Amino acid sequence: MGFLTYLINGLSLGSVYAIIALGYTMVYGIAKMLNFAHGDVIMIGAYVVFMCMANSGMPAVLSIVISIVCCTALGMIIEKIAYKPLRKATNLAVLITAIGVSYFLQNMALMLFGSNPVSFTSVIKWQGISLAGGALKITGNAIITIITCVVIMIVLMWFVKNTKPGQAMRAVSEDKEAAILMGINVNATISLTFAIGSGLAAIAGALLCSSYPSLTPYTGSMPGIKAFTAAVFGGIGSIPGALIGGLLLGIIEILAKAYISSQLADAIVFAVLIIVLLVKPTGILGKQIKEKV
Amino acid sequence: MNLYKNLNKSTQKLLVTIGVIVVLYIVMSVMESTGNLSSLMKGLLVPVCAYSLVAVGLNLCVGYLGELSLGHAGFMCVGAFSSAFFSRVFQETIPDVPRFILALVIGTAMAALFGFLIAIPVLRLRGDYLAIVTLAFGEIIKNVINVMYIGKDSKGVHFSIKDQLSLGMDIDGKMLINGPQGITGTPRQSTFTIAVLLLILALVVTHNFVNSRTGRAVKAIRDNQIAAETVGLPVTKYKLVAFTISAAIAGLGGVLYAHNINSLTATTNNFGYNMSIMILVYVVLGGIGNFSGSVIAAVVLTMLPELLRGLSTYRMLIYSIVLIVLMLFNWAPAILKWRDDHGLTTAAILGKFKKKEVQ
Amino acid sequence: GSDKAATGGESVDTSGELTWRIGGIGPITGGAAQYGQGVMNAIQLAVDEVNEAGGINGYNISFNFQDDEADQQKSVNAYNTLKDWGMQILEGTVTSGAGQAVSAETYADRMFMLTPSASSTDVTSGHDNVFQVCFSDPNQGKVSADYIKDNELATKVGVIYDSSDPYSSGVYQTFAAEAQAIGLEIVATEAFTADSKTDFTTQLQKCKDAEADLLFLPFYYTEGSIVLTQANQMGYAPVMFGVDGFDGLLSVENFDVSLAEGVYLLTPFAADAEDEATKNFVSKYEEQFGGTPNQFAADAYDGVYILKKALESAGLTPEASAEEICEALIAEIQKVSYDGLTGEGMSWNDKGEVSKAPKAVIIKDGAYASVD
Amino acid sequence: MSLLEVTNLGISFGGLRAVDEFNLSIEQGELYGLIGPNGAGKTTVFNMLTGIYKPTDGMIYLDGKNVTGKKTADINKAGVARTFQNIRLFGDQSVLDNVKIGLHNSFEYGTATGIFRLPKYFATEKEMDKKALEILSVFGLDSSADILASNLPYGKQRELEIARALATNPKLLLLDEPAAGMNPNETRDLMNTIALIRKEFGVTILLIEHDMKLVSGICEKLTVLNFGRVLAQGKTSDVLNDPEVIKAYLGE
Amino acid sequence: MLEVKDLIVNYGVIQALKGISFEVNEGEVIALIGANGAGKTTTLQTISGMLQPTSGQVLLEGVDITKIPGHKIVSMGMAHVPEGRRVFPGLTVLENLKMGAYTRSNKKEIADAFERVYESFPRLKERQNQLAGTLSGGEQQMLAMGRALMSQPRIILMDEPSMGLSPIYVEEIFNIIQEISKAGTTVLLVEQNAKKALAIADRAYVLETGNIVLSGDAKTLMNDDSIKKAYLGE
Ligand SMILES: Nc1ncnc2c1ncn2[C@@H]1O[C@H](COP(=O)(O)OP(=O)(O)OP(=O)(O)O)[C@@H](O)[C@H]1O
Ligand SMILES: Nc1ncnc2c1ncn2[C@@H]1O[C@H](COP(=O)(O)OP(=O)(O)OP(=O)(O)O)[C@@H](O)[C@H]1O
Ligand SMILES: [Mg+2]
Ligand SMILES: [Mg+2]
Repeated sequence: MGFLTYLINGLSLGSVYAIIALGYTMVYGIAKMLNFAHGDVIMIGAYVVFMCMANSGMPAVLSIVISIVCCTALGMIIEKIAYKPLRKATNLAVLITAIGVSYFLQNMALMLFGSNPVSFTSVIKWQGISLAGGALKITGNAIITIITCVVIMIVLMWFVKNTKPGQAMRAVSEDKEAAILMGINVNATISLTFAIGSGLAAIAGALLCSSYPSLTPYTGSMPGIKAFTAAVFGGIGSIPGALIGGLLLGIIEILAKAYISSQLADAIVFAVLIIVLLVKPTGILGKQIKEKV
Repeated sequence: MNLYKNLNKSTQKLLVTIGVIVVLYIVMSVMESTGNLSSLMKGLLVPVCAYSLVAVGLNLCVGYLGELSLGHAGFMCVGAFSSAFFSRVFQETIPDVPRFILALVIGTAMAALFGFLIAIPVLRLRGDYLAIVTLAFGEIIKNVINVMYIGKDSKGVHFSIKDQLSLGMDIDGKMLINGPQGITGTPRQSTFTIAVLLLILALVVTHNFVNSRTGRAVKAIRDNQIAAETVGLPVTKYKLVAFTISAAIAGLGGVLYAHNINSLTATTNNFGYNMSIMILVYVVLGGIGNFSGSVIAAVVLTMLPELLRGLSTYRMLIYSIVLIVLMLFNWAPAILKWRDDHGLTTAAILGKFKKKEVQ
Repeated sequence: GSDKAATGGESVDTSGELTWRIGGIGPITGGAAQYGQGVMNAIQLAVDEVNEAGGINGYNISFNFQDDEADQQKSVNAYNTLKDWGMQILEGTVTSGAGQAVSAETYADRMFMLTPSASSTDVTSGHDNVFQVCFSDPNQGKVSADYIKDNELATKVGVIYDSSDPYSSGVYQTFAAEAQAIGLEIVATEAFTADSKTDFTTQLQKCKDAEADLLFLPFYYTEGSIVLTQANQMGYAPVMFGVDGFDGLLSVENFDVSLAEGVYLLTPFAADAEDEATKNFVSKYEEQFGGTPNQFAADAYDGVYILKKALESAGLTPEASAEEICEALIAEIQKVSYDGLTGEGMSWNDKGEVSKAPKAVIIKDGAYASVD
Repeated sequence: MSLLEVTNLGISFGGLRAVDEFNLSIEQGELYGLIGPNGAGKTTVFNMLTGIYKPTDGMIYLDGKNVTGKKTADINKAGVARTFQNIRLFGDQSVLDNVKIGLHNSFEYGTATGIFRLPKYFATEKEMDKKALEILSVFGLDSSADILASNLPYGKQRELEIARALATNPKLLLLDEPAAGMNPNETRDLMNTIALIRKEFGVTILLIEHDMKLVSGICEKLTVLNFGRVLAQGKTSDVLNDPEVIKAYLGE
Repeated sequence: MLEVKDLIVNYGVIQALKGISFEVNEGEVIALIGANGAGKTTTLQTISGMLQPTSGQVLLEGVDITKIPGHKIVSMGMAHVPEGRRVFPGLTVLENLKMGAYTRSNKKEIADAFERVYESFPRLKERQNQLAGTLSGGEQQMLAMGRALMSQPRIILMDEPSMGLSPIYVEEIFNIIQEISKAGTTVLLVEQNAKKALAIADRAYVLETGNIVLSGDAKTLMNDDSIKKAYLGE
């Protein structure tokens, strides 16, 4: 029973990582940049939900919708000001700018919302289910997060594969200049990617803080790094990979804490990551493109 | 003979950099001895050199090996802790000067060793996968140091990875490494003079390295690995060499850092991924492959938040904006073109450094 | 000099007139900003009060607070900045890690250092110039273990602590040592780190499986609020026992205080205490800065008055150098006894530790209640 | 004994049999052509000869030594150098350095010697420069020695790639479509250069080319690949008049 | 149909085009020939909006497209077979071709286009599901051509379409170009294989280090001695 409990805890932690990782992978897969500010957009999204719900008494769903709108706009603004001018520069330059944006968002939130943590009210009222006569509890948060995650993954996969903008995204991710020659508006496509990624961040923020209810301006940064790790774990750029990577990361983290050492859990998670990548150098679902010579 | 002119150009640049450093060193020293140097500046001299060293080390990895490492703070950490540990253990038994020299050697060697060991698996990976694995290694190093408890009492040395209690030490025992409280009481032996000498040494070493036979091979591997293999270069070997040297230099920076502060702990901010990323910021802002640039960026970006202290809580906000603007100013193609048109090249700004040239 | 320019906008501009120069150091940006900002605000409040009431020995105080992001190197930089400003006395640092680094500097410079909240013994040990307003870690750990034993709160204790934080692991270590000494059974010891401090379900589950009927939680209230929420979700309801870091829990915005019902904590300060001094402090603080002050703030506020008292009884003026002040205060502070927000009859020994009656409080009906 | 002896070489990619039962024998000093329709497997043969792909079947002997499945770098040390269909220069380095990298294994000094600039460093570097310039002058590239390789015009880049390959002092030189993207005049110059290097460096050359003028002009022998299999093999004039070859490859 | 006026293009300090002007009329096949580094690729890239000229104008059917972003030019009916093929290596052959029809939405038209492309390049049909990055050089060249044709352009720019193709296919490719032209598409062709290019072209321009040095009727140029010597290898 203990093991099952841990497994479920791991799944629910993992699903939070996964939902963040989906946003990471989306942006990385298309724009080929590590958007280190993604975690901080999540934090902003969570604050927006918090303001709407706790301060203005709006219903959860409306709050999330408002948050999605805000984050989408924020994502597009960031993209336009900080990343777009560097489109033709090396990826590393954009990475560093993203770090600058991350600092900016954190400190901006510090100004706006203060440094004191706020306690986030879960957007999910459902208490969850009890199995085996109450010995095994799965919280509503966990169930809804996992379901949301899977739904988002399926929608994203469908979108990328079957819609025009999705097609454009794939072309842009392969070769920006050639994409122009196909008549694809590369800038608009990348903006759209950011918009989607940031919209996802709003949902991720609400779910993250519902499960782990303390919100500060720095709430997003650590899950951001973890989710980035998860995305790489699953094969960066791969949408189902992000889901699998996130879930696995969560499960490994919890099991390491439970059965090996809670002090060394972080080290163990990273060690497993390293081992997996050594066996599968492009992550679990990453496709290995062998260079044609 | 173009060839000699060419060779001289990069050497010239090195000499200019060293010249500038020496001049700054003299100015600082004079100001210090005449009491004109603020405590803040005085306190920053050694850390700035330490960060510069790590940035130079990382630049070797990013700029010449062409691999993104997000774990260089880990090597700095290894250098810092191993040397500080050594200095603490032999604080009473070895005289100051030889002990510090040994500490420098040990810290550098340990970082090199870790770099080497980590490189073996890491360098089989590519791109972002490699980056994330270096990040993972950095975090593991930090995490492990945080659970290390080493103490010494009359019965000898005790070790635990659980807590102080489980060391079972006598009452007279003293802690050498106390988990997250780290190492306290490291002798403060890093002076500005030593720091500057080491920095110059690192600049000379890296410059000579990239302009040597091995360095050329490393660059070739970066530019096109398959072609490098077909001209008979042992790719793995040279990647290892470059990564190890890069880690060693970062470790050297760690030794300086550790011997400049009384208490050494491993946190996300000083030896975790946050620091690794900060160092990467120095490297990219200063110019990938440009060692002098790394030093300049490390100095500027370390000083900047200190100089912004007057802004109180707005300080880090302004800092982040400045960082973004600097990045755009240095990298955005449109702005670069505008700068070209207005004679505002980095070369013009810095005097004589050129952005992209043949090494 | 140019006070205003060098300060964080927190100074009292005294334009050239002779003043006491008191500096403060703590995180006001970065992940620990909430702790530093409380301290900064409270010192400011006390300084304003003192100045209004005629200052110390007739001289006003200039106050300058510098950010250290809870980082050791930055803390030293902050300290040097304050030195350049002309600081005579340091009231800082806020966090223990930074305190370890800065105390070595102040010791070498002979600068008097009174820390409101850096509780690690590494801050004070070997440094005769450093004194604490808060309990030291061993003190807290020991007192907590004794309290639990004496009051028979539990037979089986579980501990969760932050193994990457000097403060948390410091308290844990002395708690564990004392528990062993007095025969208090610890059935589970679980850690977390700064990198994974949002999910405590596993640690809680392990404590639950070990049948711990009391959890000792030596860390800050930010994580505390999550632990309480998650324990509640699991349906696990042992006695929760926090230390001074838990203070602030009730003022977390939007926190469901019913979750904190029955939580013990060892805090010297309760924001809803009925005495005049506390009421005055809390209302002024709320008015000026918004939000309820916590124990960090109270300790910091007391710190200013402790300095005032010691300076007055030593009969010093700001003409004295930092060094002279330091030597005088070292002697003087060991003689004074001070009644403040955080304790009656506080006094200090030569190790820099405060002796004040540690007050265990329990949270009842969403408020702190004294247990004795 | 032949310099290169290939027997029953074959490779599959998934279900695709890209090369099958490939046999080839090249004598010391020969100039040999490998031709065939697009996708016939020519480049794949080069990739197997240089260890970039591991063959699924067959054997490769160089000078009597088995080099099948060896590492690319070791095969180069054994005496095989090549150029690529899609040019692979070290674009961020100078023309001179590109060639010096080719000389890497012929001139030794250790990493430490380089870092500390011991006398051997200067002596060796000087020799390397001399040798590199010598090779470059064959292609008239010595005047461009310190230009970045990626800034050379396309045709010159192809020649630099040959120069770099020659610097590794190979016994066998593999050229993959050296004349692609060149106009007839440039192609003619290239033919002369190839003839010249054969003489000066004494290398055996195996080349892939679609330009029939070049092939018929300098190749002594030809192998024609079609769908991964040998269609014809023999003296150039014979092969080019083979009706099968005309049908599958040349047209008309 | 297409008009280029006083085009100047710089790469940093290097001036690759020094003010060239020419025009392409509806339905024509125009060849642009010149040695390595003459600026042919640069010209095509500037026309299709991948490069911004320092000065000068490009007019498509009288509309100034100099400042119009590249992707919009495509929807105005221009296609470009780029130098170096630039196929999407991680996509399959089929997906690459679909990308070519990105600006189209009529399913029927797209299906027709597929049919035509597969007819011209049967190899592509065979390899529908192979990743483009693993195709041989010549196969990639065919894919690049096929992909450009998928958009059913009114004018097509081709940068060395015969490069890397086997002799039989070189013939084929020039036949295909003629067919495209017959079907009403205007063609601007850059070729090293000047002889074949001139043979099918209506008119031609000769580019030398960024300047147009000669122009005229293709047949005339083919018999021009200097051309013969410099570009036809005779
Ligand atoms: N890595 C690979 N994966 C799958 N198929 C491959 C791979 N490499 C080559 N092929 C296939 O093998 C066949 C032979 O390719 P190769 O590159 O050897 O042709 P080639 O004879 O050089 O043709 P070209 O003259 O067009 O360059 C082609 O059909 C190609 O698609
Ligand atoms: N990205 C670039 N940066 C700098 N110079 C360039 C760049 N691209 C081309 N050039 C230079 O501009 C000139 C014209 O190049 P372009 O590629 O247009 O020539 P081309 O006629 O297409 O030659 P080729 O037949 O080799 O393809 C050449 O001198 C070339 O070196
Ligand atoms: Mg080929
Ligand atoms: Mg071209």
